Amino acid sequence: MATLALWILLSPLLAALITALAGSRLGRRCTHVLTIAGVAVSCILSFWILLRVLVGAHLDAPLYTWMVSGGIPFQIGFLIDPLSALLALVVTFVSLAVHIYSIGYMADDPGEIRFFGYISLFTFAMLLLVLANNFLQLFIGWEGVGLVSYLLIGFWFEKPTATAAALKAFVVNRIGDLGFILGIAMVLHYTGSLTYASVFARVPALAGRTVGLGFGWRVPVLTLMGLLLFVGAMGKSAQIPLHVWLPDSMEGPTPISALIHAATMVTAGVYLVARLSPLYIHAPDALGVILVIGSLTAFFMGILGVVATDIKRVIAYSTLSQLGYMMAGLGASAFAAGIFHLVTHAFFKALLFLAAGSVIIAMHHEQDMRKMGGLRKYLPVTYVTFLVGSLALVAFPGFSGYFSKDALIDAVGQSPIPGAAFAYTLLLLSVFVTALYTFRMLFLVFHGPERMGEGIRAHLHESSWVVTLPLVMLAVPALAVGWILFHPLLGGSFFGSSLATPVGINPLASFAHLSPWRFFLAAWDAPSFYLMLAGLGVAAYGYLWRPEWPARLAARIHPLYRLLVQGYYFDAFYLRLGAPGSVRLGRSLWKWGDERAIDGLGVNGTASRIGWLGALVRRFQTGFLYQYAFTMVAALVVLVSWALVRY
Amino acid sequence: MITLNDYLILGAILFALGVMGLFINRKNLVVLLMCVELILLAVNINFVAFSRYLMNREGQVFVFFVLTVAAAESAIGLALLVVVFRHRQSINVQDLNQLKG
Amino acid sequence: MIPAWPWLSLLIGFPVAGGLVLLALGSRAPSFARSFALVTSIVAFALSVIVWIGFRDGTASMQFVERIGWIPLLHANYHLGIDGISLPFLVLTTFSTVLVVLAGWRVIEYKQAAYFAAFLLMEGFMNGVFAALDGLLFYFFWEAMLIPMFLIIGVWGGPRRIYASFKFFLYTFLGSVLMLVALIYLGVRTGSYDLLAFQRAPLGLGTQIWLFIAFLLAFAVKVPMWPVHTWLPDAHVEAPTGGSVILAAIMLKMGAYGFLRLSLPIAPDASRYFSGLMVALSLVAIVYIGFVALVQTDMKKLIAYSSIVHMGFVTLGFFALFFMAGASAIEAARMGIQGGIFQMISHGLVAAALFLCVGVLYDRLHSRDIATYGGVARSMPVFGALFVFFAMANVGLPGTSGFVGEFQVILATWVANPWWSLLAALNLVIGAGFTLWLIKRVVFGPIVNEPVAKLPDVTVRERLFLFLLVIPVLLFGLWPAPILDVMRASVAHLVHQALMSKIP
Amino acid sequence: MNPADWIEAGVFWVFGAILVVSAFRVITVRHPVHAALFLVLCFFNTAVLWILSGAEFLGIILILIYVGAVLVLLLFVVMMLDVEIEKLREGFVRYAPLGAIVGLILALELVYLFWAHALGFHGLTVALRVSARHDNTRALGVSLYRRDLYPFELAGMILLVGLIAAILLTLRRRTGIRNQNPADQVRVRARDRVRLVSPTPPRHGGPS
Amino acid sequence: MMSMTAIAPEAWIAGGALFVVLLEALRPFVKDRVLAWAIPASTLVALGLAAMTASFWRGSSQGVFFDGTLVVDPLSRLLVVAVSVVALLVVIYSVGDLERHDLGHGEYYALLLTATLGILAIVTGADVLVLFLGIELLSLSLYAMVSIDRERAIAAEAAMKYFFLGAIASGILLYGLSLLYGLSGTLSLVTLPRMILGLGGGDHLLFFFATTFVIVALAFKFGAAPFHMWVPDVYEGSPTPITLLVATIPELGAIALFVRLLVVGLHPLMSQWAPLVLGVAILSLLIGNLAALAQSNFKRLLAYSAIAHVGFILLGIATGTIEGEIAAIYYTVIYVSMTLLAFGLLLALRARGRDVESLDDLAGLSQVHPWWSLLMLFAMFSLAGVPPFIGFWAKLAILRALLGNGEAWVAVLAVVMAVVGAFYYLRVVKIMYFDRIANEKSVPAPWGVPEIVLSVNGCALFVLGLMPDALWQLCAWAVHH
Repeated sequence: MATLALWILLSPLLAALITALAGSRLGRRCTHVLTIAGVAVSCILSFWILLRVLVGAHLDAPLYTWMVSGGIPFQIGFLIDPLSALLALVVTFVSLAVHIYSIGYMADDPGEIRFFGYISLFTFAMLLLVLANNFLQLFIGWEGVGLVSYLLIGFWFEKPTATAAALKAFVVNRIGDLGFILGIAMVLHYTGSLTYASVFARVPALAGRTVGLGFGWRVPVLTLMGLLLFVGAMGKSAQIPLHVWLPDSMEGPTPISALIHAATMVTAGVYLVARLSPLYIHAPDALGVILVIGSLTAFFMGILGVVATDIKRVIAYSTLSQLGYMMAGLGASAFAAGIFHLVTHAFFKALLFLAAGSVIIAMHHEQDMRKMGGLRKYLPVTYVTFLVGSLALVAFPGFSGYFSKDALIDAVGQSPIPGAAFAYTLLLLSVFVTALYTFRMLFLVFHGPERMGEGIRAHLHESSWVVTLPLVMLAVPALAVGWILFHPLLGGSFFGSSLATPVGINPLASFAHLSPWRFFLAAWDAPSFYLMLAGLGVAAYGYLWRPEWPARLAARIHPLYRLLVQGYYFDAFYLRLGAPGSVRLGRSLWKWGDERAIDGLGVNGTASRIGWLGALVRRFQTGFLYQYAFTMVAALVVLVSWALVRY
Repeated sequence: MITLNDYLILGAILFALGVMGLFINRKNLVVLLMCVELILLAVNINFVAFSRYLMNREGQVFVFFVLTVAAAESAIGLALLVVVFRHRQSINVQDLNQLKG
Repeated sequence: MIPAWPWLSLLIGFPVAGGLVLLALGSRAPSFARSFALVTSIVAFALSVIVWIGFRDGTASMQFVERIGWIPLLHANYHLGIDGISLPFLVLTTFSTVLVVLAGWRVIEYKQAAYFAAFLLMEGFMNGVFAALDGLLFYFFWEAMLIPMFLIIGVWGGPRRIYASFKFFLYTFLGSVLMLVALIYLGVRTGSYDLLAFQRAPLGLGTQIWLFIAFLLAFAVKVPMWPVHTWLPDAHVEAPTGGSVILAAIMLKMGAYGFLRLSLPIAPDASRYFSGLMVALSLVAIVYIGFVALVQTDMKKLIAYSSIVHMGFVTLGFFALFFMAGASAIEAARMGIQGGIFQMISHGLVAAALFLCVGVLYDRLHSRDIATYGGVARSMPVFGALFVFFAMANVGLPGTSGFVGEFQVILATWVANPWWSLLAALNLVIGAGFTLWLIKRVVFGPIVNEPVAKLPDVTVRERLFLFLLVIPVLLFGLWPAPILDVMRASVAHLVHQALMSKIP
Repeated sequence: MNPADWIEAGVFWVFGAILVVSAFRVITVRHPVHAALFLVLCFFNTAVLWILSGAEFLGIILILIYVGAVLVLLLFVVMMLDVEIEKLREGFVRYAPLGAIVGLILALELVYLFWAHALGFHGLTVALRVSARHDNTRALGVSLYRRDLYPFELAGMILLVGLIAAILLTLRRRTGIRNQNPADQVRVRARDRVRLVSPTPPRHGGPS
Repeated sequence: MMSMTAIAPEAWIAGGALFVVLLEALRPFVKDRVLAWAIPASTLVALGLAAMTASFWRGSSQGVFFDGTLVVDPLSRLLVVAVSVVALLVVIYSVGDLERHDLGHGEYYALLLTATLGILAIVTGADVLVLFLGIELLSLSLYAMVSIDRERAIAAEAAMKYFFLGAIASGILLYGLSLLYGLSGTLSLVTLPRMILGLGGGDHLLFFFATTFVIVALAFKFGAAPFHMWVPDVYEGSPTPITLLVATIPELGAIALFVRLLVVGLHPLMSQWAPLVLGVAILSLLIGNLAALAQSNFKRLLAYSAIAHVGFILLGIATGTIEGEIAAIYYTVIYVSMTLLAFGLLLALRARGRDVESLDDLAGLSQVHPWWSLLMLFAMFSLAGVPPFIGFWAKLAILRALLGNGEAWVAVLAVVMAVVGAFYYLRVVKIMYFDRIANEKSVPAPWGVPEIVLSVNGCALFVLGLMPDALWQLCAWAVHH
């Protein structure tokens, strides 16, 4: 099975390498075939492995020794268990869909070949991350996906906004990585290993130990470790306050938004926390933080979706919100629910993005929803799939999102983790918000009056099959996957030991014997369903029946509206204070520290002072004989006097 | 009663006068030359006095050589004086300050 | 098994001889001169590879030892030998020289033969520094190296080359002469100049402190550590591309190498005494200089400052070990030092590559100003890709060699003090900031002006030397074990020495 | 104290006093010729003191050779150069008082040294008597030709140097004046008459 | 005839001087061209014979000759050979330039030989009297030589200053010697230490005074601060061949004086003179290096550099140890070889149509005369004390002596001043290599003996730098035995 796993990794990597080295010579077609074949092989193998895992296969083996440092071997290896196998399949499947979709979406882009190289490389890096059996490899993959994300956000590198967004994404992610790498350092320090298995084996022994952070401040080791690692997850999974890069990442091509910034990479943080569940169950404080941050993200980022006008930005905020859900689920120690939502979200969010991409293509790269409307009849396939995605997103009963999200909310409600009640409230409110922005988007784009220009309307038509096929490919799981996976995932039999069961109360316990059908029926009893309906109603009122109403509302609550439009001024804070502050600090250190103090006073100052002394000594040589003689005799007298005194 | 110290003090006074002369009279190169002669004279007085005190002839021999050297030195000094005078039409010490710094 | 030839002497003598031949040749046959230089540098590289092949891992003792009486009066010997710490640097030196020759192939027009001769001489001297086991011999090579570098900056440098060359020479010279005083003191005290004997000699704390200060001045300037780093940006900016490459790849390493060879083993107690200061300076270098790098408008200056940051990691890795406690202290200490050494090697490759990249641009537009460029990726796609690659290595992206050293140092430093680890890890953010901001402004964005639009992409020659660097950067990023294996035993020995008190 | 001592003391004090006074005059008189004459007086007095100390030969050659040759030469040069004395004397000198003070300090220190601190010498009389059998000149001669042969030869070289130097520096080779050299005239060749020279650039810093 | 064997080198040189004078006297009767060839040739022969007899013939005879006035020991053998060889090189380097400026008459050669003889007297003198006569022979010859070019006004000025200061220094020296004589009753360097020890180790105020006077005079002869004032003026004022002479051979004499008179003769008084010498040395280091920074005349720059180097040499003497003595001699020999090269190059460049006095005259030299500028670079880096050149080892020897004597702070000061000094040497290199002068063509001049010797001289700095031991051993041998 190790060979299979290796080939899962290698086939996209090889495709990427060949594309990078020889892509321009191979041509577009060849590149398409090559990369799609690469990821398809990967996908099929992932499926095969998942099947093998279902029958109990398990692999945790090193591939090679990366280095031995300080007596500790750092290895590259695979861990194939239900969690990684499932994620691998999701990644490769979405990636495959996006590959196919991109043939159409990127058809007339000069950088098309480069694009395919990148996404194949991304697939490789993501799989490296997912299949890792140790922190090091996880981190390598982690940074690898970050790199590709950077490259793809800045894919249209001639657009200053795109390169700025790319830079921002990388740097903000790096802030998360800062915590992550410190977390890894801590893990290594306390467990002496970076391999999951041995780390987890030693974790229970660490419970109750504390670490001193100076100034008499001691914190539990596992809490700190968990928090540091979570900082990494916050960066990658765009949790408040490190979320600012994700909306900007929409500067990249839409397939990328679907693949990287919705379905896979941003969920790496969720995967990380889930993967480390054996650690987190011993650090309830850390889980509490995760829970609170996750729910805050879910709620507040969702609200931003309500005011956004760019179709992709709405989906991006929605992604943020959903990531918050996942995190909250994990924080409630309902790890399986978090992963479940990750999986369903991967499908329906990718679907939404791709469908939005289809809209954007049709609209000739117009992304402002205020210039759309009534597209339903021009883009039937897109509309239907988009609708499926939307319903899944708002957790309409029966759609995949329903199963995962409502189960997740349920679990949070039952969680004993501190802060769970607060989180539960926020998550419920988010349901309303989710429905509001989702239907707002749906109505603005596909319903209502046609607000686009005449030139665009004339050319509106459904996209080609390479675009619609992936939509359908994704719509099916968006619809069905909830039914299929609900029981195995939440019932507990699927993940086995790959996700830890919390010590004490298990918030998922009630799902153990719940069938999807029963859960579907239970929708009518849950408050979330009515909140969702309320959202739908408000959206319908504001965007179908009384289109002038939202504007008036916005005018009335102008300060609040501005706050939302500005994304709570996070960006303003970072861009006005963070970045310029660093620049100003750097400049003053440079000009005052380096140039004035060290060079000016120290180096050149010394030099010029020595030069001044030289000139002084030189002036002493006046050229007059009597002065020379005087100096001699005076020196003689001084020496003689000194001798006299000394004697 | 004349002691060695009397001679030495005499020599010391002459030596100091010679040195002082360098500065008091420092404009005229010829007088500078004479001051040097004074210094040498002081030295010679020392040597002769020591020679007598030690009953040792080496001091006198030394004086002999000092006189020889002083003669040669004077010759060269005067010759240089002539050369300088030819260049500057002056033997003023203050005129010798092209080289400095 | 390779024959028992005086390989190290060959490594020193061969390039020097080649340099002398070139000097003698003068300006007679420029095209022959460069071919000759290339062949010489390649042969030297091959020699170093042979040494690598013949090197036995797993022992901390010196290998390829040569020892001939040199100055019997002083009991100084022509004593060469390498261990796992010096071996990688030898190879790095010879490798960099090949690159430098390639980089100067067409670009240098003024006195080409002399240019190559200077580099070959320097190569020999640098090999000498890494191979010397005699204090005087070490110093001899250490200083001799300054002359060609001074000339390289001064003769082939940029507009402010005179200021830069003088600053370079006098700064480093001042540092080194104090080291000389320390070495002579040790020589007088132990009766020989054998570095290994120095390492064994028991010394009181007071003596060690003075020795350490003297060494520190020499090495801190060379590394360079804050606050004696200001020569570096000037030297780098004004030096020709080849000069910058050697400065970054090898010269800076000498200082750190000196810490390993002299400071730590000879004055371990003083090292402990000063370790707080050293760590503080390292952290200042990482954070302070990181911010300074952020605001540079000159590409070379930016990379130069980034070098200081990276060298901060090196010194941090070397000196954090005195603060480690607990069961994993020894392991962490080894990891820190290994990380530091690996960081040096990686930085040697990456900084060299970045300087070569800047050189490629400079050769075309004769400007190092960031504002001159923008949108280079459009006109020079291959170059853009390579530049981004090396920038990523500079950022310390896993999978490139730049990651390995930083990773180990951060991991090891945690054991000493988590807060230091945090400060060091800040470079993840700041480093990414200044490097990628550079990339954003130079490589990406719209094409800013007509000259940039007309830039021709990298030539075959440029491709050659850049790809020559891609290979090790990637290889050692994906599989750093070979280098670490070579040095493991020596590092373990070094840690042992550093932690043992020498106070009699 | 016997009369001989008295005589000796008297001679020493008288001639010593004159010596000091005339030495003082040497450095203070306005005219260099006067200074030279005072210097001659100094030498005469010194010669007397030397003879008193039993160094007859030196005393005599001091007058015969030194005064007779060297100082006369000095006087000769002073008069020959015909310098404007007044110009040399005018103006106040910055270093003069300082120089005088330094000289004074030196004098005081030396006198103090010999007066108070010369422990080994204090109170010792100059004891050597001039005896009839003692021949100062002969003794010196023996010394010079035996023990001090090598220095003597060196002194000869010094005089040679003085000779060469004086000639080198003062002998004018007037290129403008035609000196007949019969030997040259006889041996002259065509290529000696016409020499092709390449112009040398003017040398730095050499006026006149 | 042991004495005659012993004095052979001096005899050759004295004979040479007389012979040259004789030849010069024949000028009206002999063709100029013959003399222009014969006079230097006989000078060279005399010097060569002196060197050879000193190194070979004298080997068999060691001891004291001429009733204790002349000593033949390893030190004198080494220095006699060195002086003769250096004088030989001086002649070889200068001959062309002298010819061009019509200074190459017998007077120059005669005075050069007498100056050499003076140094030999210093080197081999075992008696204070001989030392004094040697000093005077040397000094008087130099006074005359400095103003050998009578057309050169600054030369006359320099000679005048040199003369007066030298005369005062002689007076001071003699006064000190008279006190020494009076105290110890002897002038012989062999008996002097014994006599001083007999007087209770010289713990006497008069000894203080005497040594102070002697040191002042010796420091003057060596050109050490604050008795250095003549050095820059003489270096600058003299015609370059004379500067070459003044800067090289007398240094060998000066070190011999220090060794013979202070280190050996006044050894019991070491505790008294060592601090004085140290003070003078430090002051020389400071003044020499600092003043050199601001110079624009190359010869003047080298003059201040000479003062700084003298400071270094005196540091070795000031330690009072054998080690320091060896180091000082070693340093001096090396310093002289470097100075020879530097001034020799100036002369060679003048031969190539570049009149070099000011530093700016060297601008862009590397483009026009790559080889000469490379050699000049050797000289400069060697003077700065940078390996791989021999100048480094000279400094190392001194530092070693200092540290061996526990004077670490002095060592640190010395190296710091060496760094300051490096600045102006680098400046010379900078002017030659970094400043570019367009439109200047190389003036090809035929390669002759001087050029070859000069090249060997330059390469020797490098080769000796690689193998510094032999010369060092030689110096050690000269002192130890």
